[in-house]
Amino acid sequence: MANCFYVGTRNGVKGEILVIEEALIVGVFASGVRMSIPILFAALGENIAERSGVLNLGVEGMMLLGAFSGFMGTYLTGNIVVGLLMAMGGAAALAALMAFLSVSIRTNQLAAGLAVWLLGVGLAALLYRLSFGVVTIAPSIHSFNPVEIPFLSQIPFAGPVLFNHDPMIYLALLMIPVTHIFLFKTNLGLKIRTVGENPKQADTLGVNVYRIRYLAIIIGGAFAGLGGAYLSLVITGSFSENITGGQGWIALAVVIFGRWKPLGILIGALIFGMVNAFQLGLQSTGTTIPFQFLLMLPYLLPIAILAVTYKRSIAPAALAVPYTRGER
Amino acid sequence: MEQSNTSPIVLLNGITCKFGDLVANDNVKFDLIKGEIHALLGENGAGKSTLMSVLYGLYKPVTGEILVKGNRVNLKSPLDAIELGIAMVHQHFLLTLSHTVVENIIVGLKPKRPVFLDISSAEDKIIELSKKYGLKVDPRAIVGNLSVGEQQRVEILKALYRDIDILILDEPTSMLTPQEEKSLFETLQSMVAQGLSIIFITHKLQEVMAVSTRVTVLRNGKSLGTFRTSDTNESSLAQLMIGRTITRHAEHSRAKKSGKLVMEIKNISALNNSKIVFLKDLSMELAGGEILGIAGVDGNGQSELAEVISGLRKAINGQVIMDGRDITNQSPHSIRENGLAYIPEDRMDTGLILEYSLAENLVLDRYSSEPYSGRLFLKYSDINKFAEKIIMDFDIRGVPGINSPVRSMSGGNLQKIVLGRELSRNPKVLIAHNPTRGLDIGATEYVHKQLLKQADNGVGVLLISLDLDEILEISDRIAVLYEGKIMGTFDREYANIDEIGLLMGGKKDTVDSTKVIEGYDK
Amino acid sequence: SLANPAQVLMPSYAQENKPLKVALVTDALFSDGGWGASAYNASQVLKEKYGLQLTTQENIAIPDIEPTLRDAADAGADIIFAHGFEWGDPALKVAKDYPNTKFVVFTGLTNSTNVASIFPMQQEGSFLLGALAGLMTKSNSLGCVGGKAYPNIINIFEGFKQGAKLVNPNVKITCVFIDDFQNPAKGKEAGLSLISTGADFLIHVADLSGQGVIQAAHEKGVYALGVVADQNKLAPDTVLSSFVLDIEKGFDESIKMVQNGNFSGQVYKPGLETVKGGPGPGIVYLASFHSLDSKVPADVKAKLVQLTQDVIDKKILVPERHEATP
Amino acid sequence: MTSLPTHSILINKINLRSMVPFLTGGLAFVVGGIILSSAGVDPIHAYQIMIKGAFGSVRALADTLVKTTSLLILGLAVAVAFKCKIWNIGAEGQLYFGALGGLLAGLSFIGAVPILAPIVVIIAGFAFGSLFSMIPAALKVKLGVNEVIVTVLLNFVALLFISYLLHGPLKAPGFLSYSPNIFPQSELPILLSNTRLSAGILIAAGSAIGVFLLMSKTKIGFEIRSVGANIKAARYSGMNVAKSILITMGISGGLAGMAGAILVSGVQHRLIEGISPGYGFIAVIVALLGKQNPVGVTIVAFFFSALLAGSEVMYRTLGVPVALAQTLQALVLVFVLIGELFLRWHPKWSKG
Ligand SMILES: Nc1ncnc2c1ncn2[C@@H]1O[C@H](COP(=O)(O)OP(=O)(O)OP(=O)(O)O)[C@@H](O)[C@H]1O
Ligand SMILES: Nc1ncnc2c1ncn2[C@@H]1O[C@H](COP(=O)(O)OP(=O)(O)OP(=O)(O)O)[C@@H](O)[C@H]1O
Ligand SMILES: [Mg+2]
Ligand SMILES: [Mg+2]
Repeated sequence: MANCFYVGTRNGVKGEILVIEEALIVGVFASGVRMSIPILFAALGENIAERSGVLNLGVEGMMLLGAFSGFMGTYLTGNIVVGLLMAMGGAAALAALMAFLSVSIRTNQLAAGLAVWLLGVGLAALLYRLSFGVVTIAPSIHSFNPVEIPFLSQIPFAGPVLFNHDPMIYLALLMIPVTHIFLFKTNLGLKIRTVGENPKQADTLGVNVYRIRYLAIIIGGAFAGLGGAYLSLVITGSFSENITGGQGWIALAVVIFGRWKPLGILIGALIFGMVNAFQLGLQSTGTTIPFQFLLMLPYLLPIAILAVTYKRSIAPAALAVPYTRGER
Repeated sequence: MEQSNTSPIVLLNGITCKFGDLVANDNVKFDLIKGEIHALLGENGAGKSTLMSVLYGLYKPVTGEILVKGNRVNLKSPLDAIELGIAMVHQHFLLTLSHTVVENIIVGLKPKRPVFLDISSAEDKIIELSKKYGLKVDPRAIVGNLSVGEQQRVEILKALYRDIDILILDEPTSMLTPQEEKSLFETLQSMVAQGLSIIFITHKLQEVMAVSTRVTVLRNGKSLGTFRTSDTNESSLAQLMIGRTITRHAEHSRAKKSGKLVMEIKNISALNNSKIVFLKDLSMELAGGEILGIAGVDGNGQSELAEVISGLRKAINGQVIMDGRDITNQSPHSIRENGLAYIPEDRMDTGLILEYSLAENLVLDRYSSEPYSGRLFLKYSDINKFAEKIIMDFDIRGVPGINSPVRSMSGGNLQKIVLGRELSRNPKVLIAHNPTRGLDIGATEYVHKQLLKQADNGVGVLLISLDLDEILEISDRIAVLYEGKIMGTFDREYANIDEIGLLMGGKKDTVDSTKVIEGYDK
Repeated sequence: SLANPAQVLMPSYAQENKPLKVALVTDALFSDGGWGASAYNASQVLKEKYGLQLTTQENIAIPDIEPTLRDAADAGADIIFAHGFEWGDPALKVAKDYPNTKFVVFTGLTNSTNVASIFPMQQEGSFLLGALAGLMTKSNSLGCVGGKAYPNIINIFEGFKQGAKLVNPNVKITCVFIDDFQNPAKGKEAGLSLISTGADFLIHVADLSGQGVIQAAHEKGVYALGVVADQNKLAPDTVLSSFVLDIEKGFDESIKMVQNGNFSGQVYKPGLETVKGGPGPGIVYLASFHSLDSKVPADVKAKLVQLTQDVIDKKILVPERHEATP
Repeated sequence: MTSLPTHSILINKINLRSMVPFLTGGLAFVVGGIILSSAGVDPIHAYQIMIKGAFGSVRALADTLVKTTSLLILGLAVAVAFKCKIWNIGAEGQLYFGALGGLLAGLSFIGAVPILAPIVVIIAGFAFGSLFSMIPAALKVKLGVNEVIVTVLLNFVALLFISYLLHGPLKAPGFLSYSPNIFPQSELPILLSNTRLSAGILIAAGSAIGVFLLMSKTKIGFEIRSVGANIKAARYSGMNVAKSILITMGISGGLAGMAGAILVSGVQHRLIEGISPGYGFIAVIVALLGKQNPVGVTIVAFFFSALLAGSEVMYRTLGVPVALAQTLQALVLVFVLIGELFLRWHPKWSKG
C-alpha cells in the first residue's frame, strides 16, 4: 500500500505501530459522505419548516415513514423513482398532519412534533408488518449503482470520496444551492422567511400565513421522506423498523448547528457523517478504546463545536410560536 | 358638524365591533374625502385602531357596512384591502428586522416575475419613491440597523409601493424627534398633493391642529362627530376626547434645589447588543431633589445608559457611583438594594410579567425579603395586603379578578403598577425611561405628578424620554444624548427647543456655547 | 428432585390429549430475519406438528419482561419459551409463583425446578466458520460486526478467532460493534469500513443490522458468513455459509419432555451437530454452501468435516470464554 | 374594590372544557378499531382486553401504577423545566444517570443499612441526574447554547456510557451484561405482594405535591416561574436568572434521575440496558398535555400509563404486532391534541 500513517503505539506496547492504509482513509471519507446524506436531506427540509416558524420534532417519524413508503413503492413497481416519489408523499402526508396540529389547531409544536414522531414510527412498522408478515429473509429491492463521474472520479483521494457514489448523493448536494436559492432568491422563499420572522407583518401584507406554513412543513416532510428513502432504497435496499436509528433527531440538531443556512447545514451533516465513519474506521483498525466511547463521538463533537462557536442565536423570531390573526 | 358635498372615497357606516363582551366600536360612522388628511382622535382604548383594522380587513365588524370608492365591499383579509388601494402603517411597526428594506417592502406583492425575486427593479422603484416623497432610506440596509425614524419611512414606503390611494397611519409620531416629526408632516402634505387620502390616528391635539383637514373624535368606542379642523380648537377637542375639562398642570415652579449628589457617572463606556461600543466615555452627575431630563433621538444610547446604571448591562470602562458607593457592574439586585428605582422603557416587555397577578407583579423586586416571605415560603397574606395598599395609594383601576393576569389591564393602569412598585421602594435615585409612552393625557399627568413628588422628597430623578415636551415640562436640567455621548447640558431656563433639536441631531458647533453648561452647578 | 410417580407412569398430557398451551415471548422482533424470525418459524412448525395452542409476543421492552411472563403464565401456558438471555432471572422469579408452568430460556443460564435453559454452544459453530474463512482468505484479514458487545456475541467471535487462527496463524481478525441490532445502514457502513482495511470475510452477529453487513460484502465482492439462521438467501453469491441454530430441535425436545412428564430444570448446553436433525443432542450445525459449493476446495471441505468431528468428540475444545481477547 | 388579587396558583380550574381532550382521545379508539379490524382483530374484544389489562385486576392496576411512577416523576421533571422555558428533552439520559447513581448507592455499604438504604439510593439518583443536567444548564447559562439540541444529543451519550459500564467496569461476574444486584436492603419495599408496585409510587405522589408547593408557594418557585414567564422582567427586577436556570435544571434532572433510581431500587434491582423504554420522551408529552401543572401531569401520567399497559397486554394477548399498539398510542395522542381545537373554537362553552 502506498501510504502509511504512523498513528501511535497500540495497546501501550512499544514499537507496535498501528498503520492506517490509504484505502481505509478513502473509505472513511466516502462513508462519511454517505452517512451524512440522510441527515442532510432531512435537515434541509426541516430548515424550510423552521424558516416558516414551525419547529417540527417529528422528523424521525417522517423519515421512517418515508423509508417505508419509498421501499414499498419500489418493491411494488420495481421502479426506484416511483419509490422516491412515494417516500416524499408518505412523509409529506405525515407532515400535513403536523401542519394541521400546529398551524390550524395551534397546539404546542413540541407536543405535535412528538405525536407525529410516534405516529410515524408506529405506522411505518405496522404497515410493513401488515404488508409482509413475519419473514426470515427481509424482502429487498435492487438499488442504485454508483455513478462514477468521468474524469472527476479519477482524481486521487477526492475522486473516490466525492465522485463515485449513487445518484442520490449528487441530488442531495444539488439541494444545497437549490434550497438556498429557494429561500433567499424566490418570492415564495421571502414569504416563508417573513412568516417565520414576523407573521403579523406577512398577514397584513396579504400573505396567507397558514397556507405558507402548511406548504413549508409539507416541503420539509418531503425532504425528510427522501432522507428516509436514502436509507431503505439506496444504502440497504430493504426496510427495517428502526432503519433511521435516531438520524431525525440529529437532523434537528444540524439545523440549529447550521444556523438555519443550507451551507451551514451541509457542514453540520458532514461532521456527523464523518465522525461516525471515523469511529467505525477506528474500530476497524482494532483500537482498544471501548467502542461506546467512539460511538459517543458523533454526539459529543457537535456539542463541543457549539460550545466553542455559539454566538447569539439567530433563530427565526417566530419559531415555535403559533400564529393567530388578531392576537397581539 | 360638517357635511361635505364631495362623495367620500371611504365610508364606514354603523360599524360595531366587539371583543367578547367589550364593545370596541359602537355604531361608528366615518368618512374620508379624497385628498384630505383626516385625523382620528381619541384616548387610549377609544377604539381608533380597531376601527381602522376593520377598514384594513383585519377584524370583521358585527354590523355595519364599508364603502370604498362608492362600492360596498366585503373585506375578508388585508389582501382585499390592499387590492382596493388601502394601506396601513401600524402603531407597532410590522417589519422583519433581520431582512433588508427591499425585502420588507416587496414581500407579499403580486410578483412580476413568477418565481424569482426581482430585487434590482424593486430597488429602483424604492429609490424613485424616496425621491418623490422625500423619504430617504437605503434599500439594501438591514432594517434592524435603522433608526426608528428610518423604520417608519420603510413602513410608509411599504404602503406607497403598493400604488395606494388611501393610507392609514396609526400614531405615527410617538417615537420621532421634532425634526423627524416635521419632515413626516411635510411628506404627508406632499402625498396629499399627489392625490392620496390619509387617515391619521393620534391622541395628540397639536398634531391634529398641525396636519389635519378634518378630525373625527372617538370616545369609548362611539364617534362624537367629525369637524373641519379650522373650525375647532385644541381645548374643545380635548374636552370632547376626554369628556371633561383638563387642567393641564401649570409649569411647576420649584426652586432649584441643590441637594447633595446622589449619583455620579464617570467616563462610562458600554457595548450595545451588537457588541459595538455605544456609550462612549459618558459622564454626568445627578443631585438629590432634581429632575435631570435626557433628551435624544431613539437609539442614541438611552437604553444602554439606563441598563448600565441598573446593572443590566456591563460597563467596559468607567464608574457609576450611587449615594457614595461604587455600584459599577454590580448585580441589578444589589444596585436596587442600594437605592435605585427604575421605570423601564417597556412596561409590557420588561416592567411586568403579564401572566402574573397584580400582587405578584408588585413584589417582583422584594418577594424574597420580609415580610413578603419567610426562609422558604412566600407569605401571600402579606403580599396581598401590600397590593391592597398600592392599589389605594396609586389609584389603580380595572384590576381583574383574583389570580387573574394583569394582561388585560389598560396601559395607564399597567404603568401605575410599575410606579407603585418602584416608588414604594423609597429610592435615592429614580430612572424613568419613557414613563408616559402610549399613555393618555390623564395618565401622563398622573405620572408627571408622581415624578415631581419624588423630586420634592429629595430623590434624584433621571428622566430619559423621547418626548421633548415632557422633558421641557418637568426637568430641572436637560442633557442631550447623541451617539452615546452627552452633547450638552442646559439649565431649564436657558433651554431652547431649536438648540436642543440641533444637538439631538449631533450638530454641536452651531449652538451658542455660552448657554451650554457642562456638569452640575453646585 | 423426586418426580411424582403417578406422572411418570401416566404423563398427564398424553393421557388427556388436549392441546398443549405454549407461549413464545421475546424482546427481539420476529421480522429481524434471524434470531427472532428463527424462533418464530420454529414455533410455527411445532404448532403444526403437535397441534399446539400457541401465542407469540415480540419486541417486549426490558422492563416489561416480568409482567409479560406473568401474563403468559396467568393465561395458562404449559410451556413458556423465553427467547433471549435477558429472560433468565425474571423467569426464575416468576416461576416460583407458577409451579405448574414450565419455563424454557433460550440462551439463558438459569434453572430451577420448573425453569430450564438451553444454552447452545454457538462458539462451536463460529469456530467452524472461522476455520472456513481462515482457510480461504486471501488477504489474511477477517472482520466481525457485532450488534452489541454482549458476552454471548463476544463468545461467538472468540470461537471464530480460534477456528481461524488454528488453521491460519497469520490471520488478523478485527471486530466492530455498532450498538444497534436493527439498523442495516449502520451495519453496511461498518462492513464497508472493515473491507477497506482489507478484510475479505465478514461475519456478523447483528440481526437486522447484519443484513447491511452482508450487503456491504455483496457490493465489494467479498464473502459474508451468517449466524443463527442460514442466511444464504439474503445474497446467494456472497453468503458462503452460516452456522445455524436448530431452535426447532431445542424447542421440540422441551415439548417432548413436558409431554412425557420428565421435564427437568437444567441448563442444557447442546453443541455442534454434523447436519440438521443429526442424531446427537447438538443443535448447532453448518449450513451448506448452496450455489457457492464449487468455490470451496475439496480439501477445505474435508478439513471442516474433520474439525466438526473433533469438536463433537471433544478433541478440540472451544471454550465458553467470557472476555474478549485483543 | 371588588376583588382582591392574590397569587396565581398552578392549578387551572378543572371544568367541563378540560374533558374535551378525553372525549376526542376516545375518537382515536374508533380509528384504532378500524385498523384493528383490518389486521383481522375484533376491536371490541381487543379493547376489552386493553381495559382489563390496565385496570382489570390488582396486578394489572399495579402494573399501570408502576408505569405511572416513572411517567409522573419524569413528567414533573420536564414540566418544572418547561415552567422556566427550558426545553429539557434530555430526561431519558438524566434517568439513566440517576439509575447509575441509585445503583452505586445500592451496591455500596451504605446501601446495606436498612430503612435508610433506599432513601440513600433515591437521593443518589437525584444527585446523579441533577449533576448530568448541569452540562446543558451550564452551556446555556455560560455560553448561551440552545438546550434542546444539547439535551437531545446527551441522551445518546448517556445510553452509550451506561452501555460501556454494563459491559465493562459494572458488569456482574458471569455471563450477562447486567450490573450486579443491589443489596436487598436497598430495595424499595413492595406495597402489594405478587406485584411490582413498590413504594416508588408514594415517592411519585410526594414529588407531585412537592413540585406543587415548590412552584406555587416558595421563593424559588416564584423565581423559576418569573424567569419562564418573562426573563427580561425577572432580570430587571433583580432576580438571578442564571442561578434560577441552574436550580431549575438541577431539580428537573434530579427528578428524572430519581425516576431512574426508582426503576433500579423498586423494579429491576439492578441496572440493565433498556431499563427505560423511552419514558423520558413520553414524559415531554405528559408534561405538555398536563399543562405543566402537577395535577394535570398526574392525571395525564396515569391515563397514559393505563394506555401503555393496556395496549401492551392487548398485543401480548392477541399476538398482534407491537407496532399496532404503538400506532394506537400515537393516535390517542394526536386526537387529544386535536381536542384542543374545540377548546379554542368554542370559547363560550362554560364560564371559566
Ligand atoms: N385584540 C383584542 N382583543 C380584545 N380586546 C381588544 C383587542 N384589541 C382592542 N381591544 C379592546 O378594544 C378597545 C379599543 O381598542 P383600540 O386598540 O381600538 O383602542 P385605541 O383607540 O386604538 O387605543 P390606543 O390609543 O391605545 O391605541 C379597547 O378597550 C381594548 O381593550
Ligand atoms: N388582545 C387583547 N386582549 C385584551 N385587551 C387588549 C388586547 N389588546 C389590547 N387590549 C387593550 O386595549 C387597550 C389599548 O390597547 P393598546 O394596544 O393600544 O395598548 P396601549 O395601552 O396603548 O399600550 P401601547 O400602545 O403602549 O402598547 C388596553 O386597555 C389593552 O389592555
Ligand atoms: Mg391603537
Ligand atoms: Mg396606544
